[in-house]
Amino acid sequence: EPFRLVVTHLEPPVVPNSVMDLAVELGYFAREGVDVELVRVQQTPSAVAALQAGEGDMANIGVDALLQLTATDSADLVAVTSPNKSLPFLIAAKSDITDPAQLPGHSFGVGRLGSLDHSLSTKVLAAAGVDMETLDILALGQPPVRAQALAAGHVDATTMSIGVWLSLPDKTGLSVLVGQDAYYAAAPVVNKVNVVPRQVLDTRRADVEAVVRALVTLSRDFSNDPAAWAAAMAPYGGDLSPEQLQELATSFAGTWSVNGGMNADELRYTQDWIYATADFATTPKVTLDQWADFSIVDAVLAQLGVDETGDRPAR
Amino acid sequence: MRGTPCGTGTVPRALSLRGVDKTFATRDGQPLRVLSDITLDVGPGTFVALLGPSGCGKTTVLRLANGLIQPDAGSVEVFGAPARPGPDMGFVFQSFRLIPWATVRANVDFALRALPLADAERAERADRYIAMVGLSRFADSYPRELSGGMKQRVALARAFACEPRILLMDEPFASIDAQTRELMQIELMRLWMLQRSMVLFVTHSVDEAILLADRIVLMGPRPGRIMETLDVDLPRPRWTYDVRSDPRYRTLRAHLARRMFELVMNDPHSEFFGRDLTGHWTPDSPDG
Amino acid sequence: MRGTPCGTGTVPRALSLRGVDKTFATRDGQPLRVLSDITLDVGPGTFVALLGPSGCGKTTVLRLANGLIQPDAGSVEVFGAPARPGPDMGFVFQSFRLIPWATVRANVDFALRALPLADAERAERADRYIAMVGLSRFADSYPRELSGGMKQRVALARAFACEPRILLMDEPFASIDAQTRELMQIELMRLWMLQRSMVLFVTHSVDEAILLADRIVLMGPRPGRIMETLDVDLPRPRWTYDVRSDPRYRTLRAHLARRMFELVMNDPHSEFFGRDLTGHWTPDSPDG
Amino acid sequence: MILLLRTAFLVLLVGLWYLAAANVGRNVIATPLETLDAARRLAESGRLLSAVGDTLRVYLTGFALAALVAIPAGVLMGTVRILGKTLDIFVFALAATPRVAFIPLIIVLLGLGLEAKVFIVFLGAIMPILINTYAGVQAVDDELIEMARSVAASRARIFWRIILPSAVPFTVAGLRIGATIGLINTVVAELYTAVSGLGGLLALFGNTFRMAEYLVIVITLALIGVVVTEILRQAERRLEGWRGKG
Amino acid sequence: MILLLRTAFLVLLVGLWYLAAANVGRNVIATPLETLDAARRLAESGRLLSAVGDTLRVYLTGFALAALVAIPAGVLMGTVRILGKTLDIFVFALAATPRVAFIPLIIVLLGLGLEAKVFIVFLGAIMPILINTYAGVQAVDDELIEMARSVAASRARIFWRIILPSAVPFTVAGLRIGATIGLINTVVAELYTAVSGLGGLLALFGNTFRMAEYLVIVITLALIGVVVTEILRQAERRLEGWRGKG
Ligand SMILES: Nc1ncnc2c1ncn2[C@@H]1O[C@H](COP(=O)(O)OP(=O)(O)OP(=O)(O)O)[C@@H](O)[C@H]1O
Ligand SMILES: Nc1ncnc2c1ncn2[C@@H]1O[C@H](COP(=O)(O)OP(=O)(O)OP(=O)(O)O)[C@@H](O)[C@H]1O
Ligand SMILES: [Mg+2]
Ligand SMILES: [Mg+2]
Repeated sequence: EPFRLVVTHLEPPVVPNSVMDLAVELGYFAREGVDVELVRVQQTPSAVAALQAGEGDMANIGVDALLQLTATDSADLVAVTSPNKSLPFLIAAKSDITDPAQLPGHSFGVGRLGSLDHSLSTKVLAAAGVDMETLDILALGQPPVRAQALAAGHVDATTMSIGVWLSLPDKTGLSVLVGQDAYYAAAPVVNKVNVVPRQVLDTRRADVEAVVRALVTLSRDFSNDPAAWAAAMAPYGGDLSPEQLQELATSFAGTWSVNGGMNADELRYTQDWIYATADFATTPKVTLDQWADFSIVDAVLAQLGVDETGDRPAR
Repeated sequence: MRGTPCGTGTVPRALSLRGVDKTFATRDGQPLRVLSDITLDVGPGTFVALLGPSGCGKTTVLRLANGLIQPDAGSVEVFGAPARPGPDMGFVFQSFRLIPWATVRANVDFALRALPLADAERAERADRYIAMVGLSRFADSYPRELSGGMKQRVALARAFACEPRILLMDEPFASIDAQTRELMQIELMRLWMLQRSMVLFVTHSVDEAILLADRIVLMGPRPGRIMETLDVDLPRPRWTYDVRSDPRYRTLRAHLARRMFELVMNDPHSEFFGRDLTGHWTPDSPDG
Repeated sequence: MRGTPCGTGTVPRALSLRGVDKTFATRDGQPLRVLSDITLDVGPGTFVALLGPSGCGKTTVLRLANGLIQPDAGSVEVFGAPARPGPDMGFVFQSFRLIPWATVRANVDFALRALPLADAERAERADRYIAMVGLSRFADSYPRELSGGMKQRVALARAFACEPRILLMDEPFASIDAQTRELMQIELMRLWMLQRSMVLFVTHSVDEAILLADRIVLMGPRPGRIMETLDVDLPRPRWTYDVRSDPRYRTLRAHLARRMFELVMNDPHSEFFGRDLTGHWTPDSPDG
Repeated sequence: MILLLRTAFLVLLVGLWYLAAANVGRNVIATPLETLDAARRLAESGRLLSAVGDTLRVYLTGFALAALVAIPAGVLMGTVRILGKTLDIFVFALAATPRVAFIPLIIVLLGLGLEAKVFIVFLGAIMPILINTYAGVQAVDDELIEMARSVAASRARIFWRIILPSAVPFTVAGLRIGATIGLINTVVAELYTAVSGLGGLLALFGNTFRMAEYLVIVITLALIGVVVTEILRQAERRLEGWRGKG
Repeated sequence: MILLLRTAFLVLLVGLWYLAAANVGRNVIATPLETLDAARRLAESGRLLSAVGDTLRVYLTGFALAALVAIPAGVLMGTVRILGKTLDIFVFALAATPRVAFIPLIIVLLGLGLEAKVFIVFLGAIMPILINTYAGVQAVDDELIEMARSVAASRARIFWRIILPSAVPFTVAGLRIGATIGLINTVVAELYTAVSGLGGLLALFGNTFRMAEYLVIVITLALIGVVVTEILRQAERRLEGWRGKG
């Protein structure tokens, strides 16, 4: 029986999260003795529903969704690893806005009021000394819609992932206002984790371990040899040239989850931060051990040893 | 025979209406009383003609007899049982009611399906009656490709083909030319004689009524009621001699024409009551 | 008068069909020749009756005359111009063709809209003609609430109300009882005399044709063609004396009945050609 | 009588809902009571009402525009046969293309506001009305048209008194379908352009797994659909009174 | 003749597309040539064909099921009036509720695979067919029904020979609308359950702004819609031949 891994992207994205797809393609899972089948869905809610329907064994979902589900006691899911702790976001704007300080009075696109990207952007802009309240906030929904709206001139700035930014074919009149590094520095939160239902953890523990082991191994290989990632991604880069992919791979240095991506401090910080957002104003409190399980990563690290180049496995 | 005879008489009645009332709801909420206290007993094998001014309720009587609508008061019985549509009753509708998406043959076939016939037998019968009304050449045509009279003949073929024990006919020859009408009358008499069926026949022609019927029922308007019932005591078959020169024929004809004239012109319920007739007009003038 | 008179004659023709052919496409691809070489000239104020067996093409001639369909060959002219529908032509359809979702009044009103009348005048005229056909009580009823004869009278009122110069009437009295029919005939003659309109009148009754027409056109079947044209030389108005005892009437009637008999029974194109008639039958027996 | 049966059926549905809620996980279906509670909360906060207002504005504008364009267009295509035969295949092609596919283009051309949303609703609602009206006009009785021509009725009169009334059952059915699709598209529009109204709330509660609130929105949408189709039924009853079917 | 006019209109459309592509940014519309190129690439890679296959399987199964259920249900509701009057309001309510709202429930009950997708298509396509058939049955000529009763035709014969043929124009229009909505819902299903087929490609190319490929998918969807509605037209031509309208 194959191990079904639910992912919310449709083909390998140009971020480290691609390890899940590439591990299938490059045979890493097979080498660990687990037959992984990728199930592709559009969004986190579909991924959650898939786990509950028994249509998947592990899913890559947003931490905010996991916290909601745990707090309302409506699903028994735990995070076991995070192949890509934070998707690299940036703030793009019209070219005539060259400094965040110019933003007040302009329109700014978010997914919806109170959504994770809204809260992240608030935090990033605050770090740049800009109060989000002084901006004209527009709720625009899906990331591609936000990018379209920016490109069409209907908003002046918005947050998007580096993948969306890179795939925009025509960027005339647009520029990056806050780069991905600055963005992450201002808002160092984990936004996606791989969860499994507790029942799967009990019944297929060996498979879960094998999956995590494969992801960690591949992350280490890419971390050591960025060119390997660029080569593996070549068919999926869209309009990106091999050079650009190579450049990107280099820029991901230090972000690969070489130790399973489970840092208790980061996760706790993330939890506290998410609880400070508007969406969670009335949500019951939870503790880290309710939604995260370190035993899998610990077992994997016991076998593979800890990689000292990054991704500190704090407990 | 269906059911057991009952009612007041001991003789079985083919059709029996007793004290039948019928009122239609109209759109402005005002109920329209259409039939009032209609009582009519017809024995099997009897040919009854129904005569009366336009709108007096003749069609409504036929629909009641077929069990298509129910009376508001009184009873309608066929061979002693409450009237209901069945293959032993045939109805030739005033407005033909052909199925537009069925060919002539399929229209006739549709009616035959209620009979316990084998496929081949049914097909043979449909073709035979289509030939009888002179439409063999048009058996595969659709109703919209037919002339008015041809449509009426399809309706005739459909009813005849069922060879029913009771035939309800609503002005069945109105759209057919005089000669074809005569042919159809002959075919009708043939069928009637052969099968001893009961016929309830609505017509606007006094001549046709006398020529065909054993009994003539004259209806008056608003609400429809039976004014008079007359037996036609002329020898049959009436085709073989010049029936019109028979003095009984002439008396009957004159009487009916005068009564019709009264019903249309002098009855205060008539739509033409008090109509001024410029030009001389005699009540017993021929009916065109 | 519309257009200028033209054609072969110097007298203006109200209606003129010359060498008209008409073929219908049928569903099985076989074309059906319906009219062949119809030539007919009618002067203004003339009353023409069209007589012929069922399905011989009478309705088709009327539709051609109204310009509702176009001939495949030949020409159809009205007052010298190609025929086309207009308020100066009225058509009483064989199948009534009432608008089901319009009341009796609205049905009549619909036809009057093409005339240059003020609203009040139009309403008055509609009501007047509805009264003429005896339906004042039903002016606000919908067609489905009417009997067959009542529907036909609405169709009559609609055509009469337009007071057209040419009236095309397709068996306009077929569904009406004898007395009401007579009343309608009188109204028709009144209108015709008053307005000197031309009437093309399809009927199945030889008597009706002789009673009303100046000229009788006899058509034969398959393809429809004109067999004979007869002038009716009886003094008018024919209501004021017993026209049926006139010897000219008797001769004409017998002739027409014999011709119709031949067309229906002896014409090899007839649907009833060679039909075996059991029972004695005389060609000049009355047409029921 | 009918009311009674309807109520009985409604009770049956709520019963089924209870059962479903009891047997399926809580983050998928809330119980009827939780939903009622959530409805009260949402109503009291005024959030529901303002969302309904936003949604109705978009929905009714788009739907009305669709009806105004689709009915004449359908009649035109049905009467001018050459036009109809040329265009109908493109209409069907357009109808079959997911509206979502046009959203990037719509955003560029109409922005993210009311116009864009109304246009998305319009695009969804127009097709059923157009396709049905077109079919209705083609099914009109030729004999009546011939009668109208014979009394020299103007094109406009034939249109208003013959063609349109005869197509009423088609057009009303088209409006019914259009109304339901228009409402669905309103939600789509509120999700894919600037997020707002009931669609926005649906996304919010769906993404945060607040299923009781989510169901409140779903039921509100269903109720809007019922109200609109009931209004259409009343209109139809008037127009179709002549059939005497009540 | 019609073919010529259609081609002319198509040329006009492509011209407009050129203009639009020239005037709107590259992020939104690719030029016809780029699209053609992308189509060739997609076709050669075999990706388009396999996606079309996936989509068609879901679409045709769901649509066929919808037709099989909706036509009898519509006839039943139209003939058994008490049933129709009780249920129709719920049908309209269900029709007006966005299918998207049911997706979590559908996933839990039917999973992410073929069954769930087919069911979503079924839900979308059933409503127009049902609503139109229901309307068509109510519009049937009472006089014909009376005639059929008078010749003692069985219920089944009245159904097959009177009611159904008389409702054909309604049902075919309903099938047309249902076909288009079914296709749209196929895309929705492919987006919201396990991503696959043309819907999956649409999302992929849309999210990554590969507009030439995106347009290829949009046009493929439109073509599927055209083919299905043309098949329906042929079916209708046979069934409605008696009208003699060609
Ligand atoms: N469905 C109906 N709703 C309301 N009134 C009706 C309905 N059917 C018939 N009527 C009325 O009932 C009366 C009798 O109608 P019916 O058709 O029985 O007359 P009829 O004697 O057959 O007339 P005709 O010789 O003209 O056919 C008429 O006044 C008519 O208006
Ligand atoms: N639309 C049509 N398509 C095909 N054939 C037709 C069409 N209309 C009439 N016909 C045929 O044309 C012939 C003449 O029809 P028409 O209606 O003119 O006859 P008619 O003389 O009026 O007959 P009736 O006295 O029975 O009304 C008939 O054989 C009929 O089948
Ligand atoms: Mg009658
Ligand atoms: Mg005729």
